Amino acid sequence: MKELPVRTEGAFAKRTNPLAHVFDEFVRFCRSHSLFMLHYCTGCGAIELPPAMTSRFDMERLGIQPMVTPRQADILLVTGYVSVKTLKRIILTYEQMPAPKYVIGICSCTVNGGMYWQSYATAKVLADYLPVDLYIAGCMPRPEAVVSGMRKLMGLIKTGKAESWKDYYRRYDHYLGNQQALFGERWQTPTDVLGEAQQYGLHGPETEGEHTALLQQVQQPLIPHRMRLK
Amino acid sequence: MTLLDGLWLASALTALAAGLFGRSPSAGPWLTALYGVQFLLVAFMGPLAYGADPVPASPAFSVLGYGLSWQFTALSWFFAVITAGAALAAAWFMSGAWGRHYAEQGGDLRLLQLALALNPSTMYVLLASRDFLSLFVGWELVSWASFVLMLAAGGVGVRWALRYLVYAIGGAMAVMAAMVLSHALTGSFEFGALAAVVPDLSAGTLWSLVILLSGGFGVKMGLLPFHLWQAGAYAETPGPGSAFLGAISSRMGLYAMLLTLFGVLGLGTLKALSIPWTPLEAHELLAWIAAFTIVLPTFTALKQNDARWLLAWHGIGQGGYMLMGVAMGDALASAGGLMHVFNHATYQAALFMAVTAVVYRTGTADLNKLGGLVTRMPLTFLVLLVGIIGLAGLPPMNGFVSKWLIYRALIDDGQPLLFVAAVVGTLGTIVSVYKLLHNIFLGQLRVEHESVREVPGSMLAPMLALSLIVFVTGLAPGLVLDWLTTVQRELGLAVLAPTLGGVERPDGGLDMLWVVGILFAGFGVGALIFLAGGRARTVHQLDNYAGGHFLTAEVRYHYSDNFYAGLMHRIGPWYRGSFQWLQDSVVAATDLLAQAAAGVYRVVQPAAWLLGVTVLALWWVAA
Amino acid sequence: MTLPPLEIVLYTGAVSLLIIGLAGLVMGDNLVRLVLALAVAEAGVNLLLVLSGFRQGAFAPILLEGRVPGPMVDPIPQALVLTAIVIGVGVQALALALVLRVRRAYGTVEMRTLRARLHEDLDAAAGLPPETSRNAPAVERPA
Amino acid sequence: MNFVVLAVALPLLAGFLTPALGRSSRALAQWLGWGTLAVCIGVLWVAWARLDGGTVAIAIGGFRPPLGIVFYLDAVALLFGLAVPLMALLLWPREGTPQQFALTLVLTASATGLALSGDIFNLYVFYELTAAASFGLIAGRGTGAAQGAALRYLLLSAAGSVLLLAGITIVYLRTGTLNLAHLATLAPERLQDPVGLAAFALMLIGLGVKGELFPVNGWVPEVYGSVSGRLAGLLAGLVSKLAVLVVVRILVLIFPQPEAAQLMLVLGMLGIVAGELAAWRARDLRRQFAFSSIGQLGIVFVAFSVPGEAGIVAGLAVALHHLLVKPALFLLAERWGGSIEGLRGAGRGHWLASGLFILFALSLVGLPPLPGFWAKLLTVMGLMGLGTGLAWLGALTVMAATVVEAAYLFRTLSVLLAREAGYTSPGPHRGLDLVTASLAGLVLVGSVFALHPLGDGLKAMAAQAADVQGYIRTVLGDRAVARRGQREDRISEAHPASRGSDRPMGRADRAYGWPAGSPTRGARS
Amino acid sequence: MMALIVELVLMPAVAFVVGLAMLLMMRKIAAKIQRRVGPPFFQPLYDVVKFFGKQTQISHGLIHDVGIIVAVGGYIAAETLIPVPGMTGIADRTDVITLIYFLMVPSLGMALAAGQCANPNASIGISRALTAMLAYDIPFVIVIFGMSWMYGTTNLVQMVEYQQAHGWGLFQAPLLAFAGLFALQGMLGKQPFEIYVAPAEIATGPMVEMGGKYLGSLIVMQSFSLYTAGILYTTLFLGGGVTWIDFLVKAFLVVAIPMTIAFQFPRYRAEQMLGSLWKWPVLAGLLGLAVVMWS
Repeated sequence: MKELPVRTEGAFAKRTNPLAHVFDEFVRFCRSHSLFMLHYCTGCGAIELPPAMTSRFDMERLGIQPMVTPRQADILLVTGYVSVKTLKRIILTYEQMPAPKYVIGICSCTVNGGMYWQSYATAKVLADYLPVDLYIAGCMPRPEAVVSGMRKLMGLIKTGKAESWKDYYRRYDHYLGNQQALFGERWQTPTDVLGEAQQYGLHGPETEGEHTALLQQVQQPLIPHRMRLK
Repeated sequence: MTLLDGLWLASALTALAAGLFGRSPSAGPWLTALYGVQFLLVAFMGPLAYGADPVPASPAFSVLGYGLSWQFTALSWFFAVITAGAALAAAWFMSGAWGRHYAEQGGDLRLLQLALALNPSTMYVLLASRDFLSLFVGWELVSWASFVLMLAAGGVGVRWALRYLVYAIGGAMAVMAAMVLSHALTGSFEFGALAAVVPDLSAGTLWSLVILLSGGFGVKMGLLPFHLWQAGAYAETPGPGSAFLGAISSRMGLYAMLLTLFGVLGLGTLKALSIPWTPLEAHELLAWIAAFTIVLPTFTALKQNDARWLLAWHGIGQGGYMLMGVAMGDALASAGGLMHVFNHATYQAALFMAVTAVVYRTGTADLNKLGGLVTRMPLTFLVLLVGIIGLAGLPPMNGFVSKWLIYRALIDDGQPLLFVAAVVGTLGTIVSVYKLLHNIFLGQLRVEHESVREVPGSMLAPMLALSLIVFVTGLAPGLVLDWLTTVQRELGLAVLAPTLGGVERPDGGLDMLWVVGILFAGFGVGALIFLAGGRARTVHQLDNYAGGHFLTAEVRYHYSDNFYAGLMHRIGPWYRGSFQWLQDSVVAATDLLAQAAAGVYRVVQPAAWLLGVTVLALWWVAA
Repeated sequence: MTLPPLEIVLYTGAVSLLIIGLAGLVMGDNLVRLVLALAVAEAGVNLLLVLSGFRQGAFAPILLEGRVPGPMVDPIPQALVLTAIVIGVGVQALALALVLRVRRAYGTVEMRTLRARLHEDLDAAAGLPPETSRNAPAVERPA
Repeated sequence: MNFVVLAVALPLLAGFLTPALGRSSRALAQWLGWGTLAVCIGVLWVAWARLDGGTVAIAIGGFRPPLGIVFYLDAVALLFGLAVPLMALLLWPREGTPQQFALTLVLTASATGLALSGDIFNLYVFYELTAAASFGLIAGRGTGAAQGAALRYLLLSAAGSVLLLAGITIVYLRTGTLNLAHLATLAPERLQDPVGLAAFALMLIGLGVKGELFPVNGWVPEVYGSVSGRLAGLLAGLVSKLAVLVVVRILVLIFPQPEAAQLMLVLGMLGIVAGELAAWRARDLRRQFAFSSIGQLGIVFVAFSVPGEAGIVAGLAVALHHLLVKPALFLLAERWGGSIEGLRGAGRGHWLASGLFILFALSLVGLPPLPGFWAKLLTVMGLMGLGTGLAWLGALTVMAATVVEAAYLFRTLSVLLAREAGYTSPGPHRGLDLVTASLAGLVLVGSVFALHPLGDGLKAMAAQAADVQGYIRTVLGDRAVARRGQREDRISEAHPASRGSDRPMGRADRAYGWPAGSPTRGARS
Repeated sequence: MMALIVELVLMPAVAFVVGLAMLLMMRKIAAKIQRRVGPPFFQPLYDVVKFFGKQTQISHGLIHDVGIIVAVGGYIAAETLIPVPGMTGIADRTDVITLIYFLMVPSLGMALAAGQCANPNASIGISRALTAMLAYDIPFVIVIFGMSWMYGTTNLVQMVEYQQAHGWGLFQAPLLAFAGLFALQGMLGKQPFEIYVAPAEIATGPMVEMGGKYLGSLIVMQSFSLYTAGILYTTLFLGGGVTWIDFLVKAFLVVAIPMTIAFQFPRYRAEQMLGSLWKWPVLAGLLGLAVVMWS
């Protein structure tokens, strides 16, 4: 009952409608069967995706479709090694995706840096910076592995276990700390993560800390333009 | 002292007051009140629109043995009510903050007020004319009054005003030729005298009259190929002035055409005049000119990068719909054409005001230097939105009704090409006005415009009032169509039988009450669907997908220049200044001739000319 | 219409003088010569005028006491010609005076130069650069 | 009524006195001039009052016409006669020398004579005298440009005089008389042939030099560009009109052939085109007005070329309008010298001058109800009433010229009133200039309120001027009228279409109008 | 009156269901042509539910929301103007010209929404979408004119009656029917005329900033548009429907044709799109018009 996704958690407690459960199940089912992925082709793993999508393996029969903007996507596929510069973009893109959102790391490079272990310019462990739901290891993983990973993710979603996006809000300070360590103190993204955390009721004890304090010092907050008559 | 005298007096008083006190911005509200009096006086003449007897003017002159007399009829009233309304709105708009701002910017407020006041007062004279002489007098007065208004801003406007002047005088001369021709035929300047001899006239004479009258009045309407002056002249006039000019000024041409071509010669005559070796008749020729006037200026508007120019070009194009409707001449089409005059006046004035409001706040009308203002000037945005929906002729605004009437008539008459031209014009308008809206109000808000505020009430009120009229007459077009039946009767056209919502016909009518109802029901269902989703979180404009790039306020992230690149790639070369070329070559030819003329006076031996001309004269005499 | 041979000669001569004078006026360049050409033309036309009253074999129109010796020539043209000659001489004198003045002002007695200097002067008085941009119209073309 | 001669004699006399008087006192000379002009005005005014719409012929020196020299007084003659001293007074060369006063007086005398004279040769004499006086006035300014312009003008004008004299000679050869009235009786018989026409052509071109007829108006820009605004106004406004008046007299009385009018129409049209277009390109105000005056005179010629009363009404209207407006404009241009481009903002601050300019420009372009409009309307109506192709072309030319006129006049105005000030003014307009121009403006505006009586007056005047019979009757008595009447009858039997003012004219007339056996063809004295 | 309100509620409901089915058909056709299995039967439903069930809904301001509502609402209003078996009340009160205009409303709504997103990709997309509208509407209005002229009415109900009495428009004016089909291809925004979406270049153009219920609404809109296009063509050329079964069969067939064509084509550039839509269908339309008007 806890993870009913369409409402914020605070709202769920008040719900008394018994059908709500059915409804939420239905929504989760739909969600798992309609996965739009943003394949962020950072490295060689990207080459395995076209066969996975086209006639041989046809991911569309699972309801999985490629999408081109983070706004439309549910899954962020990071397909290979992540250089520091790329990571900034990945984080920006991730934060722009609407929740619930899932991150899949493909290839060994996203797991531990892989063959770029010794590279000074490469982020080694993706999960340090983003909450990764699923790794598909391999160098590179075959389309079968990708499809299999996807099915696994679908299962996780259906059962409500793919919740790592909440983790990003709950432990934002941790992720931000790692990001700041890599990108410097003046790092900021346009998305107001703290505000979103408040809004979704995911603002936990670890959401804020020294890193967010630093962020609040340096960042220029982007307050949306509201319509005003005066 | 009839109501018409009162109207003239009131408008003259307004002009006088504007001339005396116009310099002070605080005179604005008082002048607006005077315009209100004018409007009321016109409104009191309202029974005209429901078939009351014409209202004569007391003064009547006689010059060189020819009488001049004036009176208001339903046709005059219909145009007068638009004039009075437009003038009132324009005066209201400039009565407060805008006028002060204009004066502070170094503008000559007195001149502007005076020029604006002169326009309606001369128009009332023109609208009341009932013979060729008074028509011409009124015509010239109106031309010069708008010239003064165009001059008011100085700067670039002067160039355009001068260009306008050349065109206007040319047109006036054509009218004069027609008038004198009519005099040569009948020995008098009375409309009735000409109407009486029309059946006996040869086709050649009739053609001369038709061409001279439609050409002369067409200049004012900006009919092709006499349209090149209008956009610049209207656009470069100070805001409220351009709102007034754009709303009604060029429609005086239509009025005069209605009065002479349709009132005097008669639609029957035009229909009987066929063009040799073609299946076309005179009224169809007019409709074709109108069709080209719709299409070319509309697509020229598409190319504009200045909001005022864009609107002004559309003003020319929309004139084509009016003429097309009137020229087709059946009940539906003429009602549509006439109603478009009203509709166009309402939304065009609102649009020009909205753009002026933007200029007032941002200092520019350059479509490449604006953007995102919707959050800062939402009411102005609303006005502009209503206006462009009207201009594009989409439901539920009033522009849709008039266009529907014209389209329906074109289908009835079996005029596929005109129909397509009209629709192409509408499509071009939609495409073009979206650019206007998008480049000003949507997209990225520039840093320098973050502190922009909504315009003050004195400017908002007339705009909103006009928008309301645009919507209400769209919802219940019968209000206006009722007037037009009287006008149609006066002009001897087929008479429409309107309902409150439009027209009832078994084979496809129009009931705007239903149309609007269905549309809003659709929106309601759409809203239900939309609202089924959760609450949305508004984000800053820079929280935006840019292929992963980080956006900053310094980055210009608004697609505005060459907005329809693909379209222009295809059709741009089709109409690259062909009429400009025509105009330029006429000017160049004149210039060449002028050089030759000046050369005559630079000759070393002027006696050579003497000898030459003597020999020539003697030779001619001997021959 | 037939004219006596003498009159033909005289008329032809007069008209020729007129034409010669006018042609000289057109073709000449020297101002003095132009004045002379003018004098020739005037002479021609005066001759023409006086010829109009001419009758072959007639007497001068002098009224003698009681005696009319025969047909008289028409006296009116003679009176007119007298006036015309006077006027012509006056104008020529004025012209010559002006030639002198012009020579003093511009130092030339050539029509071509006079025209050039005169137009330069006029342009200068009008604040225009001398003949450099004659193709540019005033202000801007009212296109 | 013989006292009218004083209007010519007095200024002539005073003109000869003035230089002598001026030697001792310039002021006295000036006062003498003013006094003389005032007396002239008085004389002509009394004549106008006594005449009361009638016509009178005055035989000078007691010889009866056709032998004696006559002054013919009708409304038109007196109106222009009255205009001469009036304008001379208004445009008096205030800063001039006594010699210039004298020349002005002589000009006044001769111009009055030009307006009143009823004898061709006398006209020639007055014409030459006017010319001589104006040469003197032009050259009197003393600058090289003025002298050069005067010389060039003189040569042209003298050549024109030669042609005029030649024309007169032909007329005399054919008719044996020079009295206009007598000529009018004889003309139908003796001058209705190519030779007569040739005489007219020669006279037209000869008189056209002063009347700014195309193309013999090469002097106009040079002279007007080099003399003072007052003199330019006098020449453009008055002298040119008088030359035209003479042409019209000759045309109406002696040469009613359609071809004669046609010649005038064609040359007038060309004049309009050339003048207006040249004005369009002109780059300084003075010469712009000069060219514009060529154009306006072209319109005058075109208007007068319409046969009959309609043409005279129109021509008079245009001529009088121009007479009023152009001198005033020249006065305004006095302080706005230099190139037009350099006048940016010059009109700002001088609102009276600018306002007058606007008024005159509007009237010239023809904004109803200003008089210029009615004049133009009458012209176009007259032309289009004829219905021939050439007349249509003429009407079109007049109307097209209006467009060009509006273009350049208002372009100039826009420069004068431009916001950006880059112009250093040589000072405001002289008070007197402004007063004079304002006077013209007042008359212009006033005439708007008196359009009806003015129109009637013009019509009556034109009727009188077009009345050939009346002219003959006044000068020669009733018998002569009867004679001419008989002749006309004969002619109209032979060629019914040749007379009458409202018939169309065209090449067809010329081609078929004069059968070889016509009794008028070979008529000679 | 009551009946009309019922129609107003029922027709969108039917349209929604049928539209989603058409959407599925579209994807299935694409899959079959590409020798894939394609999505499961309820895939469109899953997508819609997922989008509406998103936790985060990103809005760029009021106009963003309003634009979407107008876009969806415009098509809903438009499809109620077309008579379907048993429900002709609303269609009888309006006519085909109003319908053309209603069909332009969604474009404007979408344009408003996309414009407010402040994303240049969206603006470029909209500029191309409006260009596309300019392209396909010209042959479309020629067709509308021709059919109105032929049937002697602009009332769609009467058009259906005429066809049921005198035979289908398809057989009476085949050239116009061809032009209409061509225009349909553009109207549905499918290949080769889908330059305004162009995912690879401008990131799906107008939709670039749309996620959650915004994109969900647009999917709904697309289903409405498929339905509208299908039944409009059916009404104009295929004699409408006597019963729902034959009506829907025709409508699905109509939609299937452009879909089948679409997935065999690459994408045209904007000017190529204009060129092809202004050349062949206009030519065919004008010829058809000539045949209709002079026979």
